[in-house]
Amino acid sequence: MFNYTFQWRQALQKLPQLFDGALVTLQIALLSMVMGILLAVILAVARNSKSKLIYAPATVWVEVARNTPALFQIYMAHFGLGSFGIHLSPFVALLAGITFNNAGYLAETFRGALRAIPDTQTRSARSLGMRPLQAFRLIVMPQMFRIAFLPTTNQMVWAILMTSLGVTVGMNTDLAGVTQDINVRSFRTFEIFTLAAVFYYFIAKAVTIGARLIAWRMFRY
Amino acid sequence: MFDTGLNLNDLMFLAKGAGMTLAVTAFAVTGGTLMGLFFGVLRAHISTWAALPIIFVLDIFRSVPLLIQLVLANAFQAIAGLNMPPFATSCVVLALYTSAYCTEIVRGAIDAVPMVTRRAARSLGLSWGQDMTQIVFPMALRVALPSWIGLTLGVLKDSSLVLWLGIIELLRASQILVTRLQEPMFILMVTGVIYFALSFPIARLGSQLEKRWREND
Amino acid sequence: MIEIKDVRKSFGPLEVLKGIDLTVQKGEVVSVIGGSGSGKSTLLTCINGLEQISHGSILVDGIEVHAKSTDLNKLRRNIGIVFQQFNSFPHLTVLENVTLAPRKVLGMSREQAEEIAVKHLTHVGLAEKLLVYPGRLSGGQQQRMAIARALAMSPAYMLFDEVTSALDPQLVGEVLDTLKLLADEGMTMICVTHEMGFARDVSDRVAFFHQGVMAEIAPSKQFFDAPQHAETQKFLSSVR
Amino acid sequence: MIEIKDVRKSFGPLEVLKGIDLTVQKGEVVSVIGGSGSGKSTLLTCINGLEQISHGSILVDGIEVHAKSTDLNKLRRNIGIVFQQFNSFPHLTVLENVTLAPRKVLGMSREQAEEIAVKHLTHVGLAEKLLVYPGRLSGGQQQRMAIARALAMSPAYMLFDEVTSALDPQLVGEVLDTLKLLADEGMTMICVTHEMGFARDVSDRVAFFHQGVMAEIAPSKQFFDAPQHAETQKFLSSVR
Amino acid sequence: DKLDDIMASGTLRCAVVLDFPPMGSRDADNNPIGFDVDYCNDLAAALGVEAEIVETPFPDRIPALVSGRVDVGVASTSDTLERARTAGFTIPYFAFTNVVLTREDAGVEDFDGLKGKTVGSVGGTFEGIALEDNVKEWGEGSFRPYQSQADVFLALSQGQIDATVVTSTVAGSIVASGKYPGLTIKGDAPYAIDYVGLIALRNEYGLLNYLDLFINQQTRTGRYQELYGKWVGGDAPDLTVPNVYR
Ligand SMILES: Nc1ncnc2c1ncn2[C@@H]1O[C@H](COP(=O)(O)OP(=O)(O)OP(=O)(O)O)[C@@H](O)[C@H]1O
Ligand SMILES: Nc1ncnc2c1ncn2[C@@H]1O[C@H](COP(=O)(O)OP(=O)(O)OP(=O)(O)O)[C@@H](O)[C@H]1O
Ligand SMILES: [Mg+2]
Ligand SMILES: [Mg+2]
Repeated sequence: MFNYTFQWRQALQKLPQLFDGALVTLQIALLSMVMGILLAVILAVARNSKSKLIYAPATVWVEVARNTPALFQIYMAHFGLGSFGIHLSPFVALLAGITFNNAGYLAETFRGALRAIPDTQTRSARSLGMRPLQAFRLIVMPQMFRIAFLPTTNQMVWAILMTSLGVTVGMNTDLAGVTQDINVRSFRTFEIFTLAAVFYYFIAKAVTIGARLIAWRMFRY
Repeated sequence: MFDTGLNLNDLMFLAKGAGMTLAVTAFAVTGGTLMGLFFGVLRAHISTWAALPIIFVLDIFRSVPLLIQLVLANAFQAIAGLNMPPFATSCVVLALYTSAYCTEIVRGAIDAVPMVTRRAARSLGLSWGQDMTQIVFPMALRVALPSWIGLTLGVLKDSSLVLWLGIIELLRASQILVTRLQEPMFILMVTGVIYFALSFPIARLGSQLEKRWREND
Repeated sequence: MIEIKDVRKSFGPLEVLKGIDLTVQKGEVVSVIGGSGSGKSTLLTCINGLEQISHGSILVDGIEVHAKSTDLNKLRRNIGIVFQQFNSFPHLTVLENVTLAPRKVLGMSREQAEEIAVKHLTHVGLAEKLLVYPGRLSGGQQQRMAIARALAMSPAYMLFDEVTSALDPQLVGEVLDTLKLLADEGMTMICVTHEMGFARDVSDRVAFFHQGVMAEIAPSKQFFDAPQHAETQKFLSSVR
Repeated sequence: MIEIKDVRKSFGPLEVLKGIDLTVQKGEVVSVIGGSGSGKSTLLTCINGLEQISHGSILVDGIEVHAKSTDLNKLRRNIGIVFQQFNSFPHLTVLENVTLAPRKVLGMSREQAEEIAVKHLTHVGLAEKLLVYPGRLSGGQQQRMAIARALAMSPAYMLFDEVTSALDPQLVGEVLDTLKLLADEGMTMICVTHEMGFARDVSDRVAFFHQGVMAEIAPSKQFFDAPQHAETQKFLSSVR
Repeated sequence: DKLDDIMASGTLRCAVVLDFPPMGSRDADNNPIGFDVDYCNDLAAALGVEAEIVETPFPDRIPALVSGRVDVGVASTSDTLERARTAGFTIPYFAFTNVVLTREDAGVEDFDGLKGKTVGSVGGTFEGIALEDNVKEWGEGSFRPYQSQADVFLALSQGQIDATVVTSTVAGSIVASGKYPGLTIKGDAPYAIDYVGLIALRNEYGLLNYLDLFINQQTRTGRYQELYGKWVGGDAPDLTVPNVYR
């Protein structure tokens, strides 16, 4: 049945390159999450705003992020913006695309979490003399993060998987980019992509387990 | 209104791409849901230990980028001489990918059916199969539907990755047009609108159904 | 006749029933009382084969419930059971809730099943709620519907597991009235209950469970007026 | 001194407060009773500026609460308020709950804030729970913590909005005792409550709200012994 | 064997890259056209079967072949030794020279001018690999591999990259098309001639033999020059390497 001889040795020689790629992947995912979370908090609050001027753009962002493919968003960040003369390098385009996507999804998660926090929490905080931002930062946000923690972890895994789309905009230093680079030179597609899959799997697992540990340390209430 | 080289012919080309996107999605979601139902029911009825192999395998589909899965599957079927057209490969991979998520949805929904309700059904003399079809599935469906709709929408979007195997779906069709017409922003916007137009009705249908059912409670 | 002979039942290391013997005659009403976790619910679910037993035997009309050869689905038609927690099928109307089993299990036509269902629903006072979904019913109405649903299978026996425990106090009465009605009509019943008044007035015999053992069983007047066992006395004084 | 002058408040078309006049002197304890939706909670949240008012004015120590120029954050430090539900910040320990505002709002050092917090927590009987998260506390303990948290800001006034309504009956007492203690120490308080015994024993005056109007206000003994208004009589007879 | 299979089935399935003008592209009706398309048609005619063009992106050429989705790759595949470990190559059926393609405003005058610039090319192609290695060697500037030739030109015309090294045929066709105003060719790249072969399964000697002979015949009969004239223009490049067999 197999008209093909597996050449694992050849693929295994590339492990160090793949490892470097994995670090870049992790770096993009982390950066996009940090920025995505910041933006998502703003979007979530904006989505609860009564002012159309604030509500509308936030809603457009969230809807576009959630209703178009991530690949489309990344392609748009590179070539779409490129046609306006805004040149994002593959790294930045990938980062922007994933951040845009993260922010859109997380905004909805956070909005749900915000709704789950009773109004009296803010009222209590304000009654103690806290300013609106203080009340939000010290009282509402920590609770919001706890409620949203699990979905946020899932989004982090998504972000890692999404980095693989960078190859479509010329990204060649992340895990998928390195993999593809090795692939087109040797045509040993199966072996090299299997290794990449293993790498992704372990990164995803490491993040999930890491998140569990953090949750366990942080949310002791 | 717009000064564009995009003509009716090209719009048809995009529509054909959208049709391909829908076809892939339909196959993937149908297959994935059937598999998800099977594994989900199995998961709900055997112990976590016994289910460990299933959990592990399905987890892989959720922890490896779809792009990698597609390339790997394509390479594998090539090596194994299965002679599958890219369309079939794409559908199989997407279906497995869907089933990985669907299994969790199904299991969660079945677990959400109170034990006492199932016992009541069995006490009336309903067989296990009757219990599943008459009581558990209808009740679980309500719990599962919102997540399932979300999953379907996700697959619709993720199906764009099958362009990697040379399938001309919506996004690939738009790239071809971009190559020919050199109007990336405009064509991509049109593509985005089409994606929106595809997913919006599904989302609406879901919330409509949810609302209808909620009226009964 | 239900014959329970030296029934033992363990969940893992925990022995929940430690050798129960009880025979319930046709037409008899037996109430079972006892503290939480004493094994009352477990016994009921063993009787209709929802739970396996570890030792002993249970015979219903001479058929051994836990024998391999027994057709449990057939046996269960003959034993109605109503649980403490609301167990209506929320996706079906009241009428559909009641007709489902007669149609699917007994193979009745829709008309036939509906006729019987309406009869029983009228009996329990729900004639006006036929096309309503259970979500719209009060807890008491849901329990009465569950009773009608069980009755629609024309069972020879009815098992009730604290059917009023989850109800608001003002709803308890309507459900107990329904049970009393059934008892008066000569239904063979085992009622696990916390309602001492009901146990005293309606049942022929009362059994007291304590830590998996049937510590005492006696005709109801005698049981309440002169409890023998020390634990029974303690229990009765605590609930009065 | 809190001076409430012809205060009206509407939510959209619904007028919830229809001209309330009330002056609370330093050291006075005023209880407010009334049916659900009569506007009691709304009045309290107007007093510390959490809600806007549509008409009239509220002065606290001579400062107009709803004037544009008023620094509400500063004003609120002077007015403690405890709500019926969800008062504790679940992500902070009891000690952190109490020290947070003194540190962030008053700019105290951690040590200083903790010293004050421990004092007040001891006062309300929670000295042993300093490092526990509120989720581990009973409802009554949570409410007492909320009181300590408000006290830690050294307010001149305390507003209580049915602080015992969400509690199991056996926990009500411990919270009321804390309130009584405060009253005895001379704190100026407005207590919305359903506990008639408390209103009678602890408050100097009792006000009855009915559909957005303060139908009656009188010294507590007189209020309960000889209610003037027909609605008051009706209300009192319904809760007794 | 494969050769028999093709004749028996009556269709020859060719993997062709369709965003690589003039070798392969799509006309206004989005139908495939180009040198490789015609070449495949000729091959099918020689075999007496129908031709079927299977669009195949560059990176998918080998999987398509190994999977049996296509019989032959007529897809400008450079015959590197690393690839020959996996796929079977014929004698060259075409030869590319590479040129520097850049924007007029990018300030690149010749190949040496690429030093320090952001350059890009299709990842994994002969010139792509060479350019990437150059950039690494220079230690300044950066290289971006795109997944298709179209993306490279798009990136170049948008200014995302300053220049690319690309086969002269493609560069000529792109500049001539006028679709990308401002693009211009600035001299040759000092790379060895990029010989490309047809590809087939490594162990299908019968087919590979046939293909070698077919290529030889195309040249002999002048069809090669004819097609070159049609799609590229001018004199077709010499397909032989001096001083060595094959
Ligand atoms: N499926 C099960 N697995 C393990 N233990 C169980 C299971 N069902 C019941 N038990 C245990 O068996 C014991 C008896 O339970 P049972 O429900 O029969 O008590 P009960 O007398 O009905 O109490 P209650 O008045 O609270 O309903 C309890 O300790 C319970 O925890
Ligand atoms: N934010 C709001 N928006 C609209 N209506 C409101 C709002 N807050 C309160 N109301 C309405 O104002 C009226 C008075 O509410 P309020 O909470 O002051 O009553 P209450 O006397 O405290 O009743 P309870 O004893 O139930 O707490 C009610 O009809 C309520 O529905
Ligand atoms: Mg029980
Ligand atoms: Mg209130």
